[in-house]
Amino acid sequence: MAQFLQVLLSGLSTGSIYALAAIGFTLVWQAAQTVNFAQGEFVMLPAFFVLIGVHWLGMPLWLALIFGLILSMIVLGLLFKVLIVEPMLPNGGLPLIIATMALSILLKEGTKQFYGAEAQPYPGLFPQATMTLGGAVISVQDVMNLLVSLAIVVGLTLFLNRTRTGRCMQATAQSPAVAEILGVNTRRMVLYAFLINAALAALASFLISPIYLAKFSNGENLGLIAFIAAIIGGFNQIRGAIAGGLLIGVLDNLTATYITAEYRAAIPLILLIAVILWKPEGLLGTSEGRNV
Amino acid sequence: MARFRYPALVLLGLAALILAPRGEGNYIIFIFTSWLTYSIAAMGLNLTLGYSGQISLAQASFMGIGAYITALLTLAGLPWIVGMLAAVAATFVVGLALGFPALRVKGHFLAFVTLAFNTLFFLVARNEDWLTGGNYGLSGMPRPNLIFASTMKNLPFYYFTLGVFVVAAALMWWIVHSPWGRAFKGLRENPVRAESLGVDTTRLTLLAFAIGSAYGGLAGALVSPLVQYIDPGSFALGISLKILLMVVVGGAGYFYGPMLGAAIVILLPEVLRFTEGYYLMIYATAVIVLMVFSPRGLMGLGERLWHRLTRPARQVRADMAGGAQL
Amino acid sequence: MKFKPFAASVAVAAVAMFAVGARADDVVKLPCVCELSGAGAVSGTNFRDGAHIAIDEINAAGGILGKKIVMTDMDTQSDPQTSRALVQKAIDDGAYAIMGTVFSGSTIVNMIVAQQAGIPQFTGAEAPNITEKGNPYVFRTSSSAAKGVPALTPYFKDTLKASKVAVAWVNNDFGKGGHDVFVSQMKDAGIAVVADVPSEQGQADFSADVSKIKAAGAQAVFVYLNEEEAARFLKEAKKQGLTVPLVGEVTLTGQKVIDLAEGAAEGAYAHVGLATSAPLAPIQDFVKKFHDRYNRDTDHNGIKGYIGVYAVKYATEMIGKIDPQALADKLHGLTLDAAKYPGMLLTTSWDKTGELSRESFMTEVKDGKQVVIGTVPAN
Amino acid sequence: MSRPVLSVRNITKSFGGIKAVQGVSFDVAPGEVLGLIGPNGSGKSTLFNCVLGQYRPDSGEVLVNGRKVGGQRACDLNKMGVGRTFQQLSVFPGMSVLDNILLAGQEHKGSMLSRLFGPRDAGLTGEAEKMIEFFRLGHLRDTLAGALSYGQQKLVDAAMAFMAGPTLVLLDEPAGGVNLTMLGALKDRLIAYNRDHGTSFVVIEHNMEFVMSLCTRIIVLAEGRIIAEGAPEEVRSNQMVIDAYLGG
Repeated sequence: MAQFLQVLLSGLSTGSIYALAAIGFTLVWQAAQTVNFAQGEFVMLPAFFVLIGVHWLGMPLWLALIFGLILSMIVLGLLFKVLIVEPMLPNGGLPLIIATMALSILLKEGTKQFYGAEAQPYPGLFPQATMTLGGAVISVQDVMNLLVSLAIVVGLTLFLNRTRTGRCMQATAQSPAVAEILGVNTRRMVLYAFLINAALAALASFLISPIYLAKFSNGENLGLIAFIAAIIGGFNQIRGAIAGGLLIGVLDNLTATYITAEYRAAIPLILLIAVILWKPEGLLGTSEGRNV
Repeated sequence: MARFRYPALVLLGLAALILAPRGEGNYIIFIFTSWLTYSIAAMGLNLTLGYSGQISLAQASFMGIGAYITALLTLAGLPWIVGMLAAVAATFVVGLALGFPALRVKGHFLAFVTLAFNTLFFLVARNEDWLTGGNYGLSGMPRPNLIFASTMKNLPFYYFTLGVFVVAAALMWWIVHSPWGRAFKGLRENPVRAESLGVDTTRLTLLAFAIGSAYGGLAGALVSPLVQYIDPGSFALGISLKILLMVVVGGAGYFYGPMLGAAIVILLPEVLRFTEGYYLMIYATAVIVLMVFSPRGLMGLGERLWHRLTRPARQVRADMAGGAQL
Repeated sequence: MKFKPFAASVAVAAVAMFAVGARADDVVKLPCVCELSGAGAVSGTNFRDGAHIAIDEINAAGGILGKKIVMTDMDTQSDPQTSRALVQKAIDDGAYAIMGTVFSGSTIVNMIVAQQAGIPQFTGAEAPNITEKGNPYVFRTSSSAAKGVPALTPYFKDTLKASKVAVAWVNNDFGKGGHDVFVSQMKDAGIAVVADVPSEQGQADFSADVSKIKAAGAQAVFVYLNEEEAARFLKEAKKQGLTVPLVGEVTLTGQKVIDLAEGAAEGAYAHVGLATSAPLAPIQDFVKKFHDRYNRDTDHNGIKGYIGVYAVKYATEMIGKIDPQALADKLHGLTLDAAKYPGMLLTTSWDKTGELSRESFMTEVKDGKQVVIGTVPAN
Repeated sequence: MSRPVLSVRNITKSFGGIKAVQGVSFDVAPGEVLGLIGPNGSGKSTLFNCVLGQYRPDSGEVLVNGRKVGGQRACDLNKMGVGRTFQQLSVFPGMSVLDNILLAGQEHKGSMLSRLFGPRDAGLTGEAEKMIEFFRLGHLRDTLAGALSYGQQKLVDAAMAFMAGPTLVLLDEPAGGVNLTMLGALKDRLIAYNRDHGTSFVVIEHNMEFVMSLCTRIIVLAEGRIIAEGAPEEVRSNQMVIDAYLGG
């Protein structure tokens, strides 16, 4: 039982970070029908911005985090939209998929060239203390990861549902043409989606890098898991993405503990195929936003 | 004269392929052989993606299935041709099965299903070491022994691969220029309309996957004796993305697109080698720029440039026509 | 500013090409085929940089038999098929011997090419099967897992007196190699492996792995993971309060792992064939040289590249001519005494299969440093 | 009288609580051009989709040349001799006009396997060229369909529907969005085709002028029922029809 609780709680903590990456992915998908194959690298890179702030520019950690967040929003939000997505939207889906794949190579190789190929220790945001709960050991970091992620999701949901800007963003996502007629500045709303995605990726990066360690190749796994989480949960739903992320985090650990470690990576994939074939709107998704 | 120009160009290209490795070192010959092999795999994906509009991120896994089958059979002492036929048949059947999701979902969702399939293949190849050798892979596959020559040396193996390539390309040419090719394009352009005109889009979608996958299997059957070592990592998702890149960079839906794309993807690292660690960055940037300016790849770019070169004459006529009306 | 290194490398490449073209006969070509990008980039880059230090030293002292050594760097992108093509290219370009590759999966492929051409190859790979194929041209620059892991058996059996052990390994060719040797060693020693836990390369969450080991009641754990994964494993083990001895081979007590694990590596043990922390003057001199030149610390791969180049120099000067076949013949059964041949750093011998043997160390992490706690004699 | 090409018998179809079509019956004789009109929401589209086998009616049946429709895939229905056009533009934009027309005919030639090994045009070039000429598109034979004007694409769409020699063609708003000049050309060609080949048409259309001059008989639907039926001039003067359209 203690073991079950242990892997469950750890899975929730890791899953909450997957969820952050998955939510950003979902937002960009809704705003611009863009499947971002570089999403993993978007989570890898901000940690390096922080390291640059700390080690090269001599900033204190809090300032470096802000620096990393802003730089992420500029590079991964604004520039990504203006330089890559926008010029390519008229060309249809496939070229954009290819371009984001190329972007992922570019970000990975660029990080390696300019910061180095080795994994870097990354400062944790929370004390390394642990506590015991029903025989399971949980670290403060685990708990805080989960809480921060949930807080971000709740905040984002409130923003999207309760503020004018948030509702305009949702309208834009559902029907850009109608939103345009209603006087919504859709271009700006799409930009917001990209900025929020970049910010979420940065936060995911800050939370996961103390565990994952900062390394140029970190995005390879993360990006894939973000996709899977987003699709399993529901492509058009924020709560779907968080459910998908948590589910994968937990499922991965339970599989490895009780069923098979060799095939632990297979379970999310099989789930992914099953969901796409039998419930493409996702486990929590609603069918009207489905785009098959 | 014009009707002889195309066959003449093809013959010229063939002659170039025959003469290319003359006097070259082993490395260049290996690169050429590798290019031919990947061209076959990319040609298959081009049928699925470029002609029929069904995205697949699993082409490397079909190469893998083909390579493992060929390796196991040739290591068991059977001739290469048997391994190759088994590989093509097996990948045809598996491709047919992978086509079923395409009947339900399209676009990005299909991309993810095929992506998942590729990774599952990797996991099976790695974990089932009683069959596949697991992480250690399989090695020491014999190269095919032809009646007139052994292909143990690199140059004969190049010509052997070239022979297979020419046959595969000719078959593909036949398919895409037959009524099937027209129906595949119809499936890509407007599946609903195609169905209403009597095109059995279900069967066609499955066939697009099956034939495309069989080409992947054929390429795998060549990789096995070429590298004489296969392991799961050689057929991981990254390789599928590489083949996809070949097709799109070359020009999806153009017959010569995948060959051009494979040449770029395989040869560019050689050309850019002097830039050391920067070449992947240069390469990635080039791909992004290409996708912005010519989403139809290099063939599309070439076509546009060709039109621009030949258009001035037409433009003059159009202007004159306008003037006459005024 | 960003593009300065680029411009510089273009210039260097151009000069190098010119130099090679101009005086092809006056130089000894020792191409380095290794992992400069992709998953193996860290190891490959250290291997190459270590080799370059040796080359510059040797060239400054007059080269090999009066000829300068030229090393071309060839990037395999950590891909076996590319590595095979590059070894072919290196041979086509007239390589005297080949340095690399570091990845076992690549070496197992490309060594066939070097074998066919009869060119000696100095690999940094540690998988046991490389020297089990009867290839007379492949030579190790560090001993294989097949030699390293058995050195740990007495430690588990006699020092720790364990009857139940666990093994945590990364499920790729590197990890599988170590795992297989370890499991068969434990079987021979009569020790039960109660938890056999493979993990994925790049895995983030090791809670399942550690909890399984904890639940199985192992008295000691053999950790055979890459550096980042080892660090994550150690952190998780510390978190879950896994207090049994954690024992590794080579990586577990490396400085990189110590830095990454942020204190969680304290008390970990490892057998290290080539420790950058070995308390021996030649090794410490090398580590300092490396740091001074590249402004970063090397791992044991830097030493591998360094001694590989020196092995070529010493053996070639013994045979007195540039002859790949003679070089390979000479190296089999050769022992190079570090006292007489300082470039080897440690006394090193090769057997008939190209397997290497030299003194090795038991190390422990104390106060955030790798400390040698014992020496294992050459075997 | 010969067997009707299309027989709609007592079709009822509802969605949720809304009855879209209620007990509609009619026949289409060989060579007849039937217009199906009615205000928005009158059930035209639902009826159309029942005939095409896209919807399964709650009760009643549809017979094409005496064979029951329902559950077939669109391609099989096409092989039963039913051609159709679409409300939206429905050509293959990246293929030449000739290839569009060839594709429309080739699936009716031989088996799938024989098509692979047979001639590249499935032996249809002559026939296709005749069809292209018939629709006055000869000068555009090798132009990509996507590069044609809207009206020209409508002509290609119609030509494709005829290429397999169907006995019944369903035209879904053929006049929608077509300019006046083109509209005349389209009507002229449709009438000519009907005269030459005796193919039956069922036309759904909003453009009264177009329907009245094209059709030989008209059925008016309102609220899922047939409220009037007859020759164009009869329907035109029927008070119920006028009321239905004016919302009376």
